Amino acid sequence: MQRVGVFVCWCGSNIAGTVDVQAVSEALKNEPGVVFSANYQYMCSQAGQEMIKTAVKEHHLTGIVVCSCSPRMHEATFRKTAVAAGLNPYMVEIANIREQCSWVHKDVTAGTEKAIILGKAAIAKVNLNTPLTPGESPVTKRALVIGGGIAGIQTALDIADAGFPVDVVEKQPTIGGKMAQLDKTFPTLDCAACILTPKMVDVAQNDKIRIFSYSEVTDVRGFVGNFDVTIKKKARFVKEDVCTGCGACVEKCPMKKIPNEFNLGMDNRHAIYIPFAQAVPKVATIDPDACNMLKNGKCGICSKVCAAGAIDYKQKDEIIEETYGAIVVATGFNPISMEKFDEYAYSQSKDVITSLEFERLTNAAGPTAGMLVRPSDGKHPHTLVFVQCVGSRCESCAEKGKEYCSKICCMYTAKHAMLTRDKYPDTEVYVFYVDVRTPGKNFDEFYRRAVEEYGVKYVKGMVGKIVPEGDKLKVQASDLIANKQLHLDADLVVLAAAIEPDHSARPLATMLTASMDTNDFFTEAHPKLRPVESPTAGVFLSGTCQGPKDIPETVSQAGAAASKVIGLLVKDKLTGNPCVAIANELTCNGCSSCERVCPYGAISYLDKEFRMPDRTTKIRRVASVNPAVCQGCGACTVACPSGAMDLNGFMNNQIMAEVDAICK
Amino acid sequence: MKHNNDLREEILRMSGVDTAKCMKCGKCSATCPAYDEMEYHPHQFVGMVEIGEIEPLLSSESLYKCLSCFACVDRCPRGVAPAKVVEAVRLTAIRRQGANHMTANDVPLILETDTPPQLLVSAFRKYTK
Amino acid sequence: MQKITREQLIDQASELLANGTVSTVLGWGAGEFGYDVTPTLFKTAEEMQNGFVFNDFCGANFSKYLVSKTKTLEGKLLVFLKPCDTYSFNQLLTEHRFDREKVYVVGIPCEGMADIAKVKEISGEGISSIASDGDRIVVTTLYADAPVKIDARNVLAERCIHCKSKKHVAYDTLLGEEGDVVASARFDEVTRLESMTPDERFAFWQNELSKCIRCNACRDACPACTCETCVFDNPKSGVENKSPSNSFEEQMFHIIRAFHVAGRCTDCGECARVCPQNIPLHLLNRKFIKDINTFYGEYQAGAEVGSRSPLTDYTTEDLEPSEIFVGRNEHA
Amino acid sequence: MQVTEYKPLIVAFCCNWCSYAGADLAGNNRLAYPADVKIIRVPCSCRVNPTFILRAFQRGADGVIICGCHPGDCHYTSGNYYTRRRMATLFSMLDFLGIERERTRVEWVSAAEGAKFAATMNEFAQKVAALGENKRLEDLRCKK
Repeated sequence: MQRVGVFVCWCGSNIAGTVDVQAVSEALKNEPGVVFSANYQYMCSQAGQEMIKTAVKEHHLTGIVVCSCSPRMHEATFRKTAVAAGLNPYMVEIANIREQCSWVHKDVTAGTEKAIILGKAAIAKVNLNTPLTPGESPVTKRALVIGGGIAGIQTALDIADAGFPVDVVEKQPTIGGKMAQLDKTFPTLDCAACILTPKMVDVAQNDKIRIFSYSEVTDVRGFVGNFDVTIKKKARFVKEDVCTGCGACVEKCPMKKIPNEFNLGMDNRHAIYIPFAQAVPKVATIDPDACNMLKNGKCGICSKVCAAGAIDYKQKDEIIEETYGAIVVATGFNPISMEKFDEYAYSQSKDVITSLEFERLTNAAGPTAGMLVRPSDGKHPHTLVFVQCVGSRCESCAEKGKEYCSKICCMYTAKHAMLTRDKYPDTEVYVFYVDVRTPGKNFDEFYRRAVEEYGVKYVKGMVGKIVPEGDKLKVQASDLIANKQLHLDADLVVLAAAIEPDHSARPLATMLTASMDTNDFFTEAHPKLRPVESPTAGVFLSGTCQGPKDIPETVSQAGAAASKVIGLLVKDKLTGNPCVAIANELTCNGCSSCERVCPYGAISYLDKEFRMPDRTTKIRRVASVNPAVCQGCGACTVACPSGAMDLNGFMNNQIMAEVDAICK
Repeated sequence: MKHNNDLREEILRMSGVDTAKCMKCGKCSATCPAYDEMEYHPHQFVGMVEIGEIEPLLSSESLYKCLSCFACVDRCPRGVAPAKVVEAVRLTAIRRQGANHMTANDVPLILETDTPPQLLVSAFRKYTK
Repeated sequence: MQKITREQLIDQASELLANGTVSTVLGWGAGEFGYDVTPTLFKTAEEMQNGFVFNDFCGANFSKYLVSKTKTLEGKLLVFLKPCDTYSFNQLLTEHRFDREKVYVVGIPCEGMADIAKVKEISGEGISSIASDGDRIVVTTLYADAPVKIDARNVLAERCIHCKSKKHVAYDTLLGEEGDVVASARFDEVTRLESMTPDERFAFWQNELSKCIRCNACRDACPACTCETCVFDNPKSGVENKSPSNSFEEQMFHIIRAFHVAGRCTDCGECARVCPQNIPLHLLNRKFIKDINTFYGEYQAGAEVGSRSPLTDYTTEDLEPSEIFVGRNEHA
Repeated sequence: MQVTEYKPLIVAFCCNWCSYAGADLAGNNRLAYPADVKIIRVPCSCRVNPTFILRAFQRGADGVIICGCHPGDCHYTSGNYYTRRRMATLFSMLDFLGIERERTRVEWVSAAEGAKFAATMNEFAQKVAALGENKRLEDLRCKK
């Protein structure tokens, strides 16, 4: 039996004005377990807390009930008092007789009556309280960054800078991501390679950072502080530590008609390839689907020309298992497919291209060495039409577009238009827009410069259809301001395709038990106050995996994610919340209902041997809760048909005791 | 400024279109093959119905220039369906005149082997109700 | 009335026993009377010849027995499952209640089982023998001079009249022809109750539940009630009660029982079949099934292994609890 | 106001993060509601087991209301979605048994909605008071 002390607070006149505190403490004196009951002007004051401590000592109290303000206000205070008096902090219950009684009721009789009932409920609960100790778990001081684009790079550099080891997993043969494909960057027009490649080199040279390129995360287990991650390092058939990146193999490879992914298929690469000159790691990779040697054992030229002896046709996928304290998701984005937008003739004409293809077309390291020419005939285009919002803000066409604004298109289209006019003053450049959205430092000024200084023709209206005719593209569009339908003969059309999260994000979210929205963007723990954390503890978000972002925004979020990771990794131990679910192995059926409703993936199952009364043993599947992952919502307790799942601090019998006390 | 709220409500109900969804991109008008024939263009139908300015539409020849090809319905990124708005305004005009311009019996008389069936269907849709 | 014969089942089982595929057969055995067929374990073909029964009273759903039997038996257990039983079988697999590898399922077609209460209504009490003869059931009683012949279709169990599926959703061997999921009017009675006034409904259930003697047969026969320890037997659950001490505890039992199996109940009808008081308990389960289908889309528990029960699932667009009565056809 | 009006007993389960805070806010703003309403704090509305509700009725409650965060705002991301399904099916079942619908309710109250909390409690208490004493849940088995 508990020895309970009841402490009724007057809160000056806040409570005492409507509740007869003397009557309350008198009435509660005779409740089961109560050995001491008193009231005082300000329970939360120094003197009030001393009174509690003294009573605990003098009356050997094992539980405390404070009838006072909301537990949201002073539960923490009184828990500290309990600890100071030598009690477990979870042996304290609060009866909220201020916010939920004296302040909302005017009648003293009714208020007093209710306060007594609320006190009884708290006493009934505290009688069933047990001391709780928060679990502690160690923190592995290493972080994993999934994705090696600018988001992943920046996060990794910042974490490494604080002295923690970081592994970066990138599924392509090189880090760099989408930014490596870009030409210039708005609004300052510095070249992407000039600002990105030094960072890539920093990553490569940082002794705290390991790069797993051409690799994928295949399994994640564990929880915050201790994620056990399996990484598959795909065979690239080149020894990474031996290859010097000289490129002799690439030059001699006879298979040279493989569409080059890095240039979005606008030119070809060899079966053995280095994606681009500044690739990190600068190591060749053999495409197993294209290489003759790997397909049918004939060729082997690359092996012969490699002075370093780096080629290894027998290389196998490598499985790496590592433990991490924190995981940062930086899986990035892709432009959506334009195949389904029949009206824009993307599949019919080579001269209808996406903006990312335009980037490669104008990039000095691109397929045309930066010469802006038509992909179809290599001729210089005179009339260019840029179409914005292709697939963005598309509500009716879920099967081909996206409902959201892709955010970056307005600015890069202004950039493309401006650069075209700058380099080729003989061109006519039209931009068809729905709205021009340019919030951001120096962004609107940039867009206005395109119009005012460079003579880009911005037309308010959408393009309705594009029909290839001869060597022209017949563009039919609206000019809503002039209230005219325009018919243009264009040489090149550039579509500002909506962007979507990378397809690897969805399976990764499942592995991480991190939640996603309907568009497959990762959800943040709080949209305003915790924007770089996922609801799953220890998983952080960086870059466009969380939503469309431009480079400055991505870099700032990457830094923010890094600082959250650092904040976690500096801790030696994590202290949990002891109010977590607990499974009773004896009554658990192992039916998985609880696992299905757990938002955190905190429940797993194990086959456990039980000794039966007849001395036989029986192996049963039973649930086990990871207290470091459980957040204590209690969804599992109701899903459990056998009542085997319960929640510390809010046990079934405690809540029912409260119900009984209130309804008695 | 809402001119004729009752009529507006009726047209919205008849067409089943939510004009508030329109983001004023003009893709409907950009895609319209009858654009140059029309005094008021598809996006204007949506916009004018939205603000209740419907009388000018009712008296405009544009009503009968719409081919009901539904290209605008197909292309609209917001699912607004301008052709259905045009259709509803047209219906309103026809109802006011109190008669159908075409009955099923008229169809065989104008039926020619090389008439595209789609034309007949859309003409029938346009001039009946 | 059954198209499949006792001999066919014995042959199939004997073969599997002989070739070592299975070590034991879970089948129907004779009870005290011809109609109270009892689940029985058979180890040999001979035992089956002597004790195995297959007739129009073999309603028992064996899937639940697999939970305990597979834990103790050596080798594989052969079990005969009717189409409706296979749904329970799958549901139990979904809940990891037994090891699929330890079971060999012989799917058998079912033409519907007879309800002994309905038979007795025609024949009267004192049945001394009962046998199937084609489409008829021949009953001899102590009090009648001549055997009574009853058309088996007239005494079909309620759950069989509203059979939801002739299709086996799980089996290793199938005897006879595979059937289909059939359109049934199983929710009609629920709909009829829904269309009553609350007062009428209250009176209906007051009448029905007042018959309950808390024998727990409904729970004990239910294939969804396989808890290691039932909350009603567990002093720590807070709702423990072996026998009701007041009227409220009685309905609490039935509401909690139905809620515990909601989303997992395959509508096999065992609860109503075994109720000695003939309380239409299946209506409570069907009400949950009907609501789940209406609110969250069609769901048949056990149709496939691993499916997620609608009550452990959600969509962000779900109906609000305040909206469930909107547009319901009834007297308010 | 009727003098003989029945004083009902109402149990309100409030989730710690939104509705309990909403109730506190009602207090801070001194928004009155009947003292018949007694609040039990739970971490999340999904902690409310149907058994608790039946237990409350068994012990003499006249109405039970469950308050949680608005859908989409759950502190635990999805708890209240489960609540929504569980309570919808439970309430429909109680109605099926002939129990008065107005005795049970789910309301989403955010931490900012003190006024909504008070208004909801006033309205709910009024409805339950009009129904009078909870007899049906106790009487279901006893044939008259």
